[in-house]
Amino acid sequence: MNKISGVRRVVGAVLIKDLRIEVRSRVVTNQVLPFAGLIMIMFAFALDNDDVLQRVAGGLIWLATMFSLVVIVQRSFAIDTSDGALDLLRVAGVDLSAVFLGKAIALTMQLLVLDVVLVAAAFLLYQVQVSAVGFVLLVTCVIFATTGLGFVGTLYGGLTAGAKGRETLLPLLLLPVMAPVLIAATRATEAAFGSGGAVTSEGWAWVGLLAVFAAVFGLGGTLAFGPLIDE
Amino acid sequence: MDNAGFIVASYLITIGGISLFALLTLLRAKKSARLVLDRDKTWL
Amino acid sequence: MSQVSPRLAITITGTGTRFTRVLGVLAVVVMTWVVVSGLFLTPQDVVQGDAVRIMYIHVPSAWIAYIAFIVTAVASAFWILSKRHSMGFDRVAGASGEVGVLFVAITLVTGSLWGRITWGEFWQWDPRLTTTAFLFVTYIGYLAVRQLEGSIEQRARRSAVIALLAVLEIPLVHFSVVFWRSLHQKATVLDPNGDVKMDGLMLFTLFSGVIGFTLVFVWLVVHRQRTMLLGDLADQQGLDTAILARQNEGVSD
Amino acid sequence: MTNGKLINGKLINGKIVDFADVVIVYDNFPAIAGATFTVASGEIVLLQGPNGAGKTTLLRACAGLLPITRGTANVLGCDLRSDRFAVRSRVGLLGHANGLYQDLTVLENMLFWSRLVGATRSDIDQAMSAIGLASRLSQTRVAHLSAGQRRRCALATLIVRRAQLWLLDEPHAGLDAQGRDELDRTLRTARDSGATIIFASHEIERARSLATRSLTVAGGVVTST
Repeated sequence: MNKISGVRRVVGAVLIKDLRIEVRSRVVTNQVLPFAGLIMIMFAFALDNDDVLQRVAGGLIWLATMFSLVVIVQRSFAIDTSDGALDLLRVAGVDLSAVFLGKAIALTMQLLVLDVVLVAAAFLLYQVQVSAVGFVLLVTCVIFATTGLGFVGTLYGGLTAGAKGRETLLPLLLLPVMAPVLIAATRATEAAFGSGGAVTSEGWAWVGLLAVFAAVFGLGGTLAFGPLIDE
Repeated sequence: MDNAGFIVASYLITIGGISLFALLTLLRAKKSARLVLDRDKTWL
Repeated sequence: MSQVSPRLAITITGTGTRFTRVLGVLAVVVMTWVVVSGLFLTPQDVVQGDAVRIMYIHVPSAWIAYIAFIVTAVASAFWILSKRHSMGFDRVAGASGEVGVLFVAITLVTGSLWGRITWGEFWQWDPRLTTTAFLFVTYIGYLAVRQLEGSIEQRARRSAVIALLAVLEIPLVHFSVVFWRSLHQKATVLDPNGDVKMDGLMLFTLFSGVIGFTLVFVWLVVHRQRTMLLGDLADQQGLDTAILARQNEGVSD
Repeated sequence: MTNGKLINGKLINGKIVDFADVVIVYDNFPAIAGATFTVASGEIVLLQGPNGAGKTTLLRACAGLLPITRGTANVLGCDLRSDRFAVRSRVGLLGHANGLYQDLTVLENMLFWSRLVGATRSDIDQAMSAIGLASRLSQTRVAHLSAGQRRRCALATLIVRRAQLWLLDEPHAGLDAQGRDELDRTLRTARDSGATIIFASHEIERARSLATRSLTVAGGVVTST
């Protein structure tokens, strides 16, 4: 009982700390969002065809999310390592699983904001359309996908935090691991948009896969984060 | 043999890759073995 | 303890033993047979023609690649679960991971050469190929994690966790890729491993390939694992001198 | 684990830190090359020595942050070789870095660290006044503080923790004369209420007057006791 309330306290403290710092520093809103938006616009230049853009909109949203994720994760751990706070977290003897959960939830919430903007950009720039059922599918897909990405990003971000060559090591480790999310979230989003004649009902199976992914890495991360970041 | 080029190339790459790995491992072993006492080499 | 100074007691002996020499000779003999039989003795396949000859090395190398990653995962699990955290498990995991990456690379190269002959293309987004490619990248990441700075124990802990996560990841990747392809486009191409009617010699050669590659795998892992131990020990040998040098820093000040 | 039993938070054999021939290797460099020393309960021990002598590594090792390569190390009755994690919640470490979040205010930082260890708001107020951190600063972001104010803030987070063993790396650095007086007073108070203190300092004069004993560290070895 005592342990659970202790864990909840640490999760809450870390979550509030991370979110408050993000709100204050506005790095996500002032830098990552424009970066993600820029990716969407650049794709429009590169593909240069409205029909193609409508078809691939789902994939572009998730590619932009994942590239931004790498940036946000690195930033999230730079906050903790820049003034030695991560060391003090270890010495404080707090449960590192709770730190993992707190940071992962904070990361997921930032990704949710990012995805709302990216989906809006897809509506504006790529002229995609969505039905009411499709909208429900889309929202569910975004929630599960960002949760999975939040877990996996926090886990690998912790591993590479403070390591030499982390700027290149993090994407090397993270991008292949995120492949199932890219495939599943893209298909589900396409089903929601009805891109290329995809049917909405096809999307739900993909959401199931996203849920499995989030569960696997939520559990794996909770267990593995402590051993991974400790010296 | 049809497509002899592709077939022979695949055999060469396989044998070559394995041999290269084996060679590098042995060379590295020789180098470190100079520095280590025989009694530490548990397999001897 | 003998009176001989440590320096004199060193004789240059590598990682070979009688066991590995026998293993090595056996591996060379079997592999030579596989090459000769695969290239010259076995008949053409009715459908695939001479292209089927790549199968004798492609299929065993894919098989060994998967075995290697299973060995890595099992050894990593043993490292985590064992009370003493014996470093032997970590070295076997690392050695097997390296050899596995080598064999996945071979699998991908021979597979795409075979694909070039049967499909006319080096690459198809077929589930099995795609999963194998992800396997390749994932384990390159695993090897990169082993290179991170830190103590031997830290290396073992980090890489064991990553190896186990990778094992969880493989079915997820495979399932999503299979599901992706089955929904969108059916692979209409010739399956390189299917459509082969095997006669006795072909089957025997394929079987020899599996045996030969397994022998090669064991030989490589044993040697690589011992080389890692030598490397760690050599670092420790340097450590004694380094400790003395470090202590003398204080004296000179 | 049997090396010292805790009764009312104190070790009965009195040895808070017991290092014997400790070697600590990081990236093949022996930062600590065979250190032997003990610290008894209630001592204030000064570690002195040139830069790069190994003082910081020694303090971090006592906090259970570094794996011990050789030798035996015991802190607060915990064997660091078999389990260096158990000791962590009972020591307080102040390193070169302050461990503060630049974009949070002083109070938010304090609340974050105290929430982690389950301290209360009144603990925070007490700690801030003990170290002379003006309460008007509590709404100021750490990024806008001077180096000395940051140091005080970091010390305040440490006081809140009520650690049994305090490990301080250059605690005087960046503080003005008044701040140093307040720090010394705080450390003496902490000692009087049962804490043991090990600190590294270049301010030899001041440090000697504070310390009950001093150790010299050089070349990764504790050379004089």
